[in-house]
Amino acid sequence: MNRFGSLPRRLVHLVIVLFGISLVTFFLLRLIPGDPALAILGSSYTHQRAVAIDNFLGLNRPIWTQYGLYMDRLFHGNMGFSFYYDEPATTVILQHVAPTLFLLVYAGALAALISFPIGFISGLRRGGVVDQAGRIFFTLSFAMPAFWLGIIFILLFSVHIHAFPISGFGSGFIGHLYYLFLPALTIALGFSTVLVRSLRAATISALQAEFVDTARMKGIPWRRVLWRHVFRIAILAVVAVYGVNLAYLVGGTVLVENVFSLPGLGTLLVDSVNQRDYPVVQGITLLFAVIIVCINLLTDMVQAALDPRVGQEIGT
Amino acid sequence: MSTAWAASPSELLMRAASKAAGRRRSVTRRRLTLIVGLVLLGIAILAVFLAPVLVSQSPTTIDPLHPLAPPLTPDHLLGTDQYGRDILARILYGGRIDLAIAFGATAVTLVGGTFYGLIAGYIGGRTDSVMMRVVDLVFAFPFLVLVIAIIAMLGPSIFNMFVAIWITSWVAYARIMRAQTVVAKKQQYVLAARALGYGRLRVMFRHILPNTASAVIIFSMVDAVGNIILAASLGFLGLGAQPPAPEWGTMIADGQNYILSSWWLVAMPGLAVLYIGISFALIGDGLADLLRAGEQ
Amino acid sequence: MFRATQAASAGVIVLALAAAGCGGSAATGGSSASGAPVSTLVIANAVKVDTLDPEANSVNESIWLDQNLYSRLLQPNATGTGLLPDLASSWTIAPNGLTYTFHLRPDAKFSNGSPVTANDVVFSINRSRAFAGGWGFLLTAVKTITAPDAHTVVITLSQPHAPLLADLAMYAYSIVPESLVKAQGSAFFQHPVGSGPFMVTSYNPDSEVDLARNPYFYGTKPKISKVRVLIVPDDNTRVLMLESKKVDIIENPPGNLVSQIDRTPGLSVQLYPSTRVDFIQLDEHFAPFKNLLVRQALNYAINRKAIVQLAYQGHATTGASFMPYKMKFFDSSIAPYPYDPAKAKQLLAQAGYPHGFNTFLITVSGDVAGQAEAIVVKSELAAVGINVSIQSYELLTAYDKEDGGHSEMGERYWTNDIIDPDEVATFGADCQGGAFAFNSYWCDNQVNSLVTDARGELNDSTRQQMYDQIQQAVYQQSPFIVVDYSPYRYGVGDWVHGFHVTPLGNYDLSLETLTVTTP
Amino acid sequence: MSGGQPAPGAGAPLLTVCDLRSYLATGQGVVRAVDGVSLTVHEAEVLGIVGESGCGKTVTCRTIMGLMPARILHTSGEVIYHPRGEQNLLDASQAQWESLRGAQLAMIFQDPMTALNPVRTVGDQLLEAVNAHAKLSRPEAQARAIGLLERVGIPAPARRMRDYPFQFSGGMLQRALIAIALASSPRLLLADEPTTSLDVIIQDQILSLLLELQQDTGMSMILVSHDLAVITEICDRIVVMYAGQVVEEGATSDIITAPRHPYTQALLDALPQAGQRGQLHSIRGSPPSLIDVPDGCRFAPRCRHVTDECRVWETELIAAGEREHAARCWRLHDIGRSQAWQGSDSA
Repeated sequence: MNRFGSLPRRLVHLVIVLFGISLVTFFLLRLIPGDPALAILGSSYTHQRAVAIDNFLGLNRPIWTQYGLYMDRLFHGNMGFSFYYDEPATTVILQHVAPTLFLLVYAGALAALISFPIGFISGLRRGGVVDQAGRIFFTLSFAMPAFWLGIIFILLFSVHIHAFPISGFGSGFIGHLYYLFLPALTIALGFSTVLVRSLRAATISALQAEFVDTARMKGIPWRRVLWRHVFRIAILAVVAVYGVNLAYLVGGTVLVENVFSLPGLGTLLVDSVNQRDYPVVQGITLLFAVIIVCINLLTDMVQAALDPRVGQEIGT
Repeated sequence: MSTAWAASPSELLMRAASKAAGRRRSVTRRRLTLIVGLVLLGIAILAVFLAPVLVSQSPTTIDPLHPLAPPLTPDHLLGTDQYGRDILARILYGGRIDLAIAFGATAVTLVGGTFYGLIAGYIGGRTDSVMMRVVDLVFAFPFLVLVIAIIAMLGPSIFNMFVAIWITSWVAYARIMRAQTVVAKKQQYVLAARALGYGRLRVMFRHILPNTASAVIIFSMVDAVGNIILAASLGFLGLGAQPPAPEWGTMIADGQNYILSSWWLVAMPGLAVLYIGISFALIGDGLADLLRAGEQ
Repeated sequence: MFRATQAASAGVIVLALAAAGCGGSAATGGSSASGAPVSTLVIANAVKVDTLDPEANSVNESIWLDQNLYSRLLQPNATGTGLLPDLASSWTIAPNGLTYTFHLRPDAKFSNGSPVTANDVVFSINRSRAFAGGWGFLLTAVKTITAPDAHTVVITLSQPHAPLLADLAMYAYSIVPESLVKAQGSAFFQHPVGSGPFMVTSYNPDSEVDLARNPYFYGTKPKISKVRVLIVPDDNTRVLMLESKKVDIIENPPGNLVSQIDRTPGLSVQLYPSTRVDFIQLDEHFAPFKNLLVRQALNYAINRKAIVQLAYQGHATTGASFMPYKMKFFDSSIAPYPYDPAKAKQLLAQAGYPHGFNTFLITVSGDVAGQAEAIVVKSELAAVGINVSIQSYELLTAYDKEDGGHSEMGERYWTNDIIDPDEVATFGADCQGGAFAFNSYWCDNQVNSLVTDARGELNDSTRQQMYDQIQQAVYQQSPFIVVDYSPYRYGVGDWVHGFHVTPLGNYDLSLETLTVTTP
Repeated sequence: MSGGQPAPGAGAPLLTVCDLRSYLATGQGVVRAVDGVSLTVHEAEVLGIVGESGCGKTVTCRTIMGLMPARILHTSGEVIYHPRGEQNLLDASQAQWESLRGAQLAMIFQDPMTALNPVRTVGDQLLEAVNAHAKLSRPEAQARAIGLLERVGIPAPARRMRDYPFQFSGGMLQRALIAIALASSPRLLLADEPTTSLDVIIQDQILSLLLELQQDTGMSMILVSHDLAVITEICDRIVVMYAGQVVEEGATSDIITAPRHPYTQALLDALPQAGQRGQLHSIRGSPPSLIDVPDGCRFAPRCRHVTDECRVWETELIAAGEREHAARCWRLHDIGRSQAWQGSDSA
């Protein structure tokens, strides 16, 4: 039974979604008042200079020809030239991909590291110390805006304790881990709230399942029953929640990126929208869409791998 | 950013697998969290509507003589902001907007998203696939570009902030509801209802919805808090409530500039958000236990 | 909105921050001036670099960075009121003012060792003139630019153009090596070769740009060997970095933290006069603003001191003339309109608006000083019966609404790009100058002709009189309300000696002489 | 299917339960699910426990296996597993329980659909049992597992090892569970209503499989069911439970031919006979609540021979014939042995 038989269909869906997004972004951007010439000329804006810039950037052509040109170039992998950076949009985006992707994966790992043990133990010993403390802490961390938490971490860990750098991306893998620890932790805490809660509920349900008694009946040690039966099926429920929330995060790291001065995609996206740098915004939007859809696909695959019963429903 | 909490098909199947008796915690214990949450929220709603009684200052009159007064200065319990406006007054009056956001924005996305997901899940086949592609599209769309575009076109105002939230947040509900409906569709009680010849609408709304609404309702509690924080993010991007209207999110956003010199500008509205966040979380937990117990 | 210089916003837990509330407690022990000399200067900028191509720059921070990499024929002096020789050691102007001959320094070399030739100069100027939407319009009067020999450049004009020298001192006309730019195209500007005091060693525009001393620099050899320019958009983060001595200089610390930084031992906020003029744009398409009496009433109704106090914590100068206050030909005899609400009410009544009128003020969201100004203006105009509703938009949406001729009041500001007043006069006073007199659509033919004549007038004293007349006329007619002149703000550690910013904002001159010691 | 064995095997006692009490805490109050149960299982003997649902038979089984639900409030009494000496299992340590379960005692459950982990293959879960008490190499374990599946009658065992529980039918799952239970060749198998959730034909196959395995391995078995017909067919001895107590025990033949406790008699009357016409017999009323247990004999409210004393006096098990036939009814002798199998009057 090929569990991923529906993969080609999912890829078709991906293409449709990407096409839709490129269409919506293209026209949405042009509906926003203020055009790129305004951004470039700023306070010394004159109409003649604006017209010269529009011609140079090809914005004076009818909108449908612009869209046609854009899609044709996109088909050949060329996202156009950034208005602001005076470089191809692809190079600009690639320069900013590393911090955001690294931050996302790092935050995802930290969130898992934090929430899996706490969620599982809270489920095993309901009402225990871990359960109560976890519940209070994560309610607080959820209700706090991420950028506020970020500033507190900087004040505590960078200014007073000098444990971590205030900003920047660092160099080399270890450098990244060290520099991005605080931003990743900031994101991970908010993210963990949901994970802890769903893992706790799943563990409680799993403990009451009859196959746990069957497993105990075999005489295998309780620790192994917990690990290979209870945790295995409890984690399953968390995979879907993990995927959905990680995807949600993709567009949302800008606030933390700004507080920690990380030159990531989020900051670039907001700046580019402010600058009306259409090619870069369109490029990032597509990149985000691809990442989000891949995360969803990956989540479904992991879920299908872990839970054979869900395998059949992948197709829809 | 608000987070989505989707119950996946596997969790539902597993829950059906565990046929053990109800949990040991007595029912009163469960209801306690719900009651405490509701009481806290009630106090907040009362305080917000009795604002004119509770505090004499108006939230918008500026007093250039003593801006940034620290908390506990005479007749400014929580201090004043950078324009000398009383922070306590702004929090109470601002609460009206933020509670409206928490309820107003969430209610619409809850109803809209749930119906969308219910229809998509129940009809299935090609329509479901198309509807879910629309959901994927909105979901995969960077939320920031959408919000900035919407508010830039419609102009920044509180109502337009609602519109921005409506357009972007219904997707999570649609996704959760669809997943639930797809599973519920195969349950006996639905097959039985259809066997009795009930109309499609009746099956959907009288049978599937009541049994699957719990996950969506629980999520709406989480989403409500998320929407308030969303207001803070919009304020942070400068797209939130217009000056001089008081709104917690924008107060936090503006206050951040003064975080090192006068921390209370950011702390006070932040605590207000925290307070509402906690009350919603408690309600969410209480509801989750009650509804889940009912479902088993 | 997400303005480059304005901070992000965040809430905070009371207890966690109580400790921090008492200001920069993080500063380590005071340092004596005699600390050991350090060879690297670290500056934290608020805005990322857009490009190092002088013709395409549109971000101030990038422009100021460029000045360290490239040199020009001439360069503005420290006070921004005169010009110093740069590549051109001397120049002669023909009596009819139509031919300028520049003699280049024979010893000028690019940072790769190759000499700077007249052809490079001609190529660079022509390249920038041709750039679409660039600064070519300043040199419309230029007919030909030729290089008779390797060290002489001759420029001929179609008509006298007084600001020519100031135009050539502008960043857009920096000199780049012709051969390399032609060979590498836009890639050249990823690691450019210039003839300025410094050269780029590593360039990533969003996080850090490192400069090193240019070994072949013909001018005074800088004492520091390296400059690290960090990009830190968040205001609070920049202040924290200065307080924890991780950086030597930070750009544009937020107004409300100025006093706190000054209180911190070893740190201070330097205020450098700038060419920035904050004004409120009045669009004459809105009937009341067509009426001079209404415009003058607005001037009397606004308390400029209150705005300076609330928006800039007192660190700004109340505005009078529309021209920046630290430049040539500025008429210091003009005094700001006094705050006289009674007179304002009387003028309004005379103008036929005894009960005032309703209007709206466009501001840029996220601009802390702008919001403060808007709130003061709203409450003060309310006192005279004018009901102002504040509309705050994201930066470009605000500009779009203000430039389109369908706005009423709007918060704007102007900064000079050259030290000559011709630019500000063309944009602000001459309605045919391309910007409709700061989008006020106010037109006065007498003023228009004065601006054009002044552009061609070579005699400084007559030029001074002309600009005095222009400033008086604009002051009287008040097509827009000049509010204040706000300075550049830099947070500087006292272990940095000799850092100075000219009114145009560039600090390349001071970097040549500046020294740094251990904090 | 042939009748039960004529006479109980004379094997030595394997497991003795003495005055077992197990009280559960629920929302409504404390439920005295098992209220003083004593029984003994001998070597190679099939003991049947029969009773209506809620009479405590499942809790008894789970207590013997140490798989009590989390809500247990109080457990007392003794469970002695003779091969391991006189130690009371209720005080056994975790390690001791783990050495007993699978190797000595094993259990199969009522609903096979939920008794196996849905996300792991059946083979995986079987190998887990096979390796629990034996150090086998991978191929040896694999072979043993496939052998077990064949032994319990699952076709194409090698392929089915890789399938998941939801790809099995109810009957096949129960067979797999039996294979898992027998993986470490236990000496006592507890079968808690193994066929209740299966349809009749499969039920018959599973029961004959269990009997066949029991006779082959010579292990003892406790078969729990609410279906007296199933119990009388297979078991050597029968224990009848009612409202948390044993009300009658004895050899199957004695119980069938001479039931001495009114409840047992009523149960036998309620059995529909092939070709029987007319009204089926049923027992009036319903089992008492185990929270506020009535005084005297718990069956009094539904007993045909009830007297006032019955509502006051509660008696222990009284000897009622050979082969330790006993019943908990002090009017035992008055009712007498005449109540033949075909009771005449209806309830």
